Amino acid sequence: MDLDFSEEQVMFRTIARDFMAKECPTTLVRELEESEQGYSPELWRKVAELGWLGLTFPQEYGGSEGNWLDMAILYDEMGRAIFPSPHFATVVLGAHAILEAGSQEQRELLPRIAKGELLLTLALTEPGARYEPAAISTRATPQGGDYIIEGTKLFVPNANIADYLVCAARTRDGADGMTLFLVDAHAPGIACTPLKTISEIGHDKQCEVILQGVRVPQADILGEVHRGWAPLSKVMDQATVALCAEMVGGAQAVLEMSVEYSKERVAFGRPIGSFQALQHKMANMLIEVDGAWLLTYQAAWMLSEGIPCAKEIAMAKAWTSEAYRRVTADAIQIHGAYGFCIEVDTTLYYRRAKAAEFAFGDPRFQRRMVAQEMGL
Amino acid sequence: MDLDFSEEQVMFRTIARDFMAKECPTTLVRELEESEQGYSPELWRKVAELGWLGLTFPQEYGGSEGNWLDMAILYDEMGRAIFPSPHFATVVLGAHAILEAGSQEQRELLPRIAKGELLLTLALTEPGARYEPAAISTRATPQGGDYIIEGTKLFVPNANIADYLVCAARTRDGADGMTLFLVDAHAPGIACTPLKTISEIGHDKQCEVILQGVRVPQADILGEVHRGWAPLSKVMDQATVALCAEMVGGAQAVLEMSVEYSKERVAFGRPIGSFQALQHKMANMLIEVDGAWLLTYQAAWMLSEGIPCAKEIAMAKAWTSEAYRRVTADAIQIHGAYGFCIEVDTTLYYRRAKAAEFAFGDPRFQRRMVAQEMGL
Amino acid sequence: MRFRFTEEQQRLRQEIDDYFRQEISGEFLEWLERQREGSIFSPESPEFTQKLAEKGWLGLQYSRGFQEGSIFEEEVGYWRAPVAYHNERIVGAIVQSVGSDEQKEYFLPRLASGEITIALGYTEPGCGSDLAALTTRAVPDGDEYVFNGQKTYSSRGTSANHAIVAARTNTEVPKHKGISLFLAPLDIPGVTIRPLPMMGWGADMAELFFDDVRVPAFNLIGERDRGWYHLAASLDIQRVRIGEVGVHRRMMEELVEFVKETKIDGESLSKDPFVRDMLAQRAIEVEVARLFNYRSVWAATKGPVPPHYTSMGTMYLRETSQRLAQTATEILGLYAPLKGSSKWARLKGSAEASYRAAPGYTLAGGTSEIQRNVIAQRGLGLPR
Amino acid sequence: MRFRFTEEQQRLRQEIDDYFRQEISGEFLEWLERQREGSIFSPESPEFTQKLAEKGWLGLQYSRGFQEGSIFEEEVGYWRAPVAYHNERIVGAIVQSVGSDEQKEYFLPRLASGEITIALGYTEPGCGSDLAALTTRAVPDGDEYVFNGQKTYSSRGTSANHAIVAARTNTEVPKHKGISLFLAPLDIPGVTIRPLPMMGWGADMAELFFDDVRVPAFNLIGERDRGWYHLAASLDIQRVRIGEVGVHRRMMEELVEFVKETKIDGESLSKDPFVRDMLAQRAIEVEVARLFNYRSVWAATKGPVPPHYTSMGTMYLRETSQRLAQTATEILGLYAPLKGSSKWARLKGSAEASYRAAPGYTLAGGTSEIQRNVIAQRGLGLPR
Repeated sequence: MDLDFSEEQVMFRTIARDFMAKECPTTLVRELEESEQGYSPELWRKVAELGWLGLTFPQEYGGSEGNWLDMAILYDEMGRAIFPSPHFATVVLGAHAILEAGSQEQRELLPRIAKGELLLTLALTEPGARYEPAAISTRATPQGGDYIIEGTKLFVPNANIADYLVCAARTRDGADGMTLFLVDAHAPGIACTPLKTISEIGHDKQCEVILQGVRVPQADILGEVHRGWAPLSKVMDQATVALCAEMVGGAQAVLEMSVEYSKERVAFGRPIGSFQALQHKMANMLIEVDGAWLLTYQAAWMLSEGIPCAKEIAMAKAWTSEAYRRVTADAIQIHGAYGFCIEVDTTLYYRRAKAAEFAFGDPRFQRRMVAQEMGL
Repeated sequence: MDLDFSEEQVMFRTIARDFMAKECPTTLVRELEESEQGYSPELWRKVAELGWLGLTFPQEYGGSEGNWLDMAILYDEMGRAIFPSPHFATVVLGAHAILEAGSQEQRELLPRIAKGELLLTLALTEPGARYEPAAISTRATPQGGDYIIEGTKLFVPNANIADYLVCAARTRDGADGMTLFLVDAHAPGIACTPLKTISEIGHDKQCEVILQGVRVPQADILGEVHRGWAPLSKVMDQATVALCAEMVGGAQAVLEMSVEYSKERVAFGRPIGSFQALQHKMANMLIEVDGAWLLTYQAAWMLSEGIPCAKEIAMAKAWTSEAYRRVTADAIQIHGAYGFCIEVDTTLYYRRAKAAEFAFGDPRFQRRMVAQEMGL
Repeated sequence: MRFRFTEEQQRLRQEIDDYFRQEISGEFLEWLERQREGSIFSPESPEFTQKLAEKGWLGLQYSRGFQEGSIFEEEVGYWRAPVAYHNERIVGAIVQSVGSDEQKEYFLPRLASGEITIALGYTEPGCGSDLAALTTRAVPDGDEYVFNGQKTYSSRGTSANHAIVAARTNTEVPKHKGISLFLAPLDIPGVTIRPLPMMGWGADMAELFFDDVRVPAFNLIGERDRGWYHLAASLDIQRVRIGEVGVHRRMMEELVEFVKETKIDGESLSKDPFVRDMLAQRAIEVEVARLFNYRSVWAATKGPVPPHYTSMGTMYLRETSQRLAQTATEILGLYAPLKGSSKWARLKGSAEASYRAAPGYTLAGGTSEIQRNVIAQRGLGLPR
Repeated sequence: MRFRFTEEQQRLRQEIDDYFRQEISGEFLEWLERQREGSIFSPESPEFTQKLAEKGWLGLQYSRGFQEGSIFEEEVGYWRAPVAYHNERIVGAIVQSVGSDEQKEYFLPRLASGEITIALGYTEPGCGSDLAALTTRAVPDGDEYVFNGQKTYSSRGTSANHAIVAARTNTEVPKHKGISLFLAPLDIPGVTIRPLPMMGWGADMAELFFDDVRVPAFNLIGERDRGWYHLAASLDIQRVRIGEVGVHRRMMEELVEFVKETKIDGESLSKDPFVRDMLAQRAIEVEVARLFNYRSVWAATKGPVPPHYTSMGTMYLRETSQRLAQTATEILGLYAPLKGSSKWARLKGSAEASYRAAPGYTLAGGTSEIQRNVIAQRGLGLPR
């Protein structure tokens, strides 16, 4: 057992944290949440320059060959700062789908992604709202040498600004009939409508994407026909770990805010942090947060090492989404009415935690996965 | 809304509480738990003299025509004192099965029960361990004018001292094929073995009862053939309320013990009851206990008024068994290591709560009933 | 013992229920739903309030009793009727118990008619739960008092025309002994109101600034310097939350309806064992919250309500509201975060709105921590 | 970063595992199960302990490191091996860090060989969690100390041949500054041992009475009057609960096995969605408890362990044990209360035994309340 980061990782974390602190104050987060695009092209350029878009890409595609532990560190820091960007949709979902399943030709998009020139997303979920092959009813029907895609995708992150959609569509019936397509987001027949939701920060900004008679050339199939679920599963596993790391950072941040506030705020002649009820609440929060940290970095480490970790990922997501939800609620309770004002940051994290709870499987779903992995 | 007891009820409660305090110290409870019989014939006589066996019987059968609210008050006090007796098995289960379904002739047993001359019990559950018609596989087969009963009953309270068993047996297949029999507990073919369990106080003392070729005359059918489930359901409803009241009394007692102890016990120079962590724990205990009280007495009142209350009873049992379990565990935590010594009374209540949790349906079962009653 | 209402009370409930069912419908209901969008609070309609006042229902707790008043409030909550009553009830109770005859004559009918509406002016930036630490001054000058100071988290601060203000009238004595209560108009010179939006609570809350505000001495309610005690005595009434009991009842009904109607893969959501179990558990908690609050109502009809009754009632109800909001989101899954204005929204977005509003439930009217202190110290007699 | 053990460590685990699998079987296993009946504790077997000592496994944490020692302890817990190590590890660590060379030479091998077995003599009837309030006196007299006083809740008090005793050697100074630690034999004149049975913990606990007991000065461990600080410094080691991590692992395996094998109405219990959900949730908690404890082990290999690491590890693990016991009873339903000796018992009665033992988990070795204080104050820096 060795729970220390390497020196390089510590340095990377420091750079990331400093960058966020300097470039991404929560005033900006609030502005971007209200904006139509939901991200800052200027910040996006800077992030590209730092090499964070190609962090996990092979060198030949303009990447720095980082692993999922590095990615977790980055997401931890982005979560702490509530960094609003299409990084998750573009890199973790879109680019990694190409890395998992893409042809040599398709991979040529990667350097442009790394440079920040292209935005991607994954159009997976539908009104059925589950992360299972059976829940995909969008159809791709061969016509000439092309496919015609028809269907409605829902809860698609950042589709409103994406250049390409990685779109999951059914090419035949049955569990094993799903194909991934790389679709030009501006192709005729695509209508994208942003959804109003509890949190519209970064990848929480979701869209309805309706595809009507969208023509996609055969060359834009990502991976094998009918065999889309296998690479998609890997992408979802990785995305789940990134999401967990992001939640860990957010949870850690609100815990620190609560501790600081309760040391300073005085009531009944004492700092409120000296009251045992609040001390024990914060002790519980630390257990939630440290548990989330350990489970998440364990999963990230296993991903990095190529060790099978479906159970560990499901454990991490189940625990971490509950932890994030509870810790953000507790933080408001500790801050009192002040922490409940919409202009105070605690409310940003609270709303974000609710969005993250359901993304890529809620705790009940994850526990179902855990049970399955336990042989039940 | 009126949550006051009547003057008579207050008086009855006082008498019951004083009697228990005087006649049933916990030293006696521990003795009786270790004894083979599990009850004190001497105390039983006294209870009979007080009229508590016939409390709810019609006057013509030696009863005092009390209602289920009166019964709840009695059980509340018995629970508080952990009164070890076969009252539950004999009166609530046995006698009330006769009252619900018995013929004029069978009811002639009631005066003898009221006088304390006869002990009864209900032989319902089996190794299938559920409170549902389908879980009854003991068979009663007609032979000549009699029935022959074959099967194994499990978790039968106080069967080792009972004179009669009210035995549920299948007379035909399907949900509607259960018949109640009044069986002489000493009839040939009956073998009764007490079970070693976490609590063997009073009706927690359970037995295995094996019936092999037990011959029962037709005249000893209780109610109609095949139609035993309806009266049995009523008996189970009533028994559940009595059990809840008993738990309420026990929970109230351990809460009071905890409050007293924490006022007196000093640590770090202060009574431990002044520490906020313990104050909040006890505040939560009060919510559990008062919630249990309100739900239980509501159900008892509705039973008394003849208002349908399947939902309210299920709610009371679900809440009260969880409350009792948690409150007894909390009481030990508050008492510290002292409260965990087997000679200290907190452990008696703690063990008892676990037995009560599963009797007549555990919380999950009860919530299933609630959901059903909600139209789900 | 009787766990139900008398027949007469049940007739009253039926009458109110029928009235709301008829009135809160059609275009009016649509208007209400538009107004409520994104917030858990019903809007207020002065016209509608006036109608209820004419029916005599706003003053029910004085004319017929606290149980009857509570029945009305439960129905208001259930029907999400556009009428506020909570602050008026608190102030009415204080005027009733410690006001002069002239004050009763002036204020009570106007409170009952909805002519006077009330914001709460208790806490201040430096106080939080430690209310007695307040510093807003009220200095006598002729037959007026001159106010200077700031109030915060004033509920209905943006809409009411009066505020009940706790101000310091004596600085020479211990903090609890120098506070007085005023029923101050808000439309007078020197008062500045700044909205203080809380998450999911709309623009109801405000900060109130008093800058040499002159309030007639007539508006001092009760004894000078005894305001803390008047306030404490009224807490039993303040913390009875029967209206929210009605809100719970409605939410449960809507959730049950929703899971019965909604199918996943052809199977009704109501067949999902976890959905059934969660809803049953919430139903039990809602029932306990209802009983705790009606216990307080019952106690109020007999004399002073034990303080821990209302602390238990408020706190348990509010924590149940939070669990209910969480359960609603769990049932909706990926749909939960959608706001009511979205075409894909389920349950008109009420899960999202409730979840956003939920943290405030255990802050407003006393934090859960303070309530548990009260339960332990006043209810169980544990040492401070 | 590495969340797994090195290959060498894994080989060690495999070796231990193989040994236990082979040795703890057949008649010996049956004997063990008879001994354990009704208690959660494994018996101790001096012969078996001797075998392990010969393999060098009892002193692993000194010979090879804390991670290796922990691997051994996890396997002991998993296999319910009849060997105690916890108190010996604590005392060994204290001797190791503050003992004289002579003391190390005398005590360490005897602790590692199981020749000296240890009871804890810390708390007293008047102390509870406030350990520093202890009043047992140790007065120097020549090259001996004379003990008078009483210890309580002494774990292994009925079976060990020595006790680590905290006694007051100076009454003139503040309470924390006048305590010394002794490693006292228990088979000497003046010592009276009275068993103090705890629910479900068998007869392990005792009260120890000292009546003019004379202990050689050689047995004073560390500096006189600095015992409190020696003890505090050893808490990081005391509170690492890797053995119980192994116990959890075994319980989870047995529960999973049980629900897969058990059918109700022809349907395996493992298909019940609530059973699956509960077991998955417990598995997650068990995993977090494991990680917390191994984090402490890892920290110990680098330097002093942050006190809140071990408080979190102990407390979260123990509360998980309680939930695990509860879950086991919920799965068994009406069968849960049956003791292991009953022919109808399921899981050899382990659910009943664990549930009875469960309250002690969050009392022994520091109550959950004290642990949360430590986490808040030492881990988060909150003011006292």
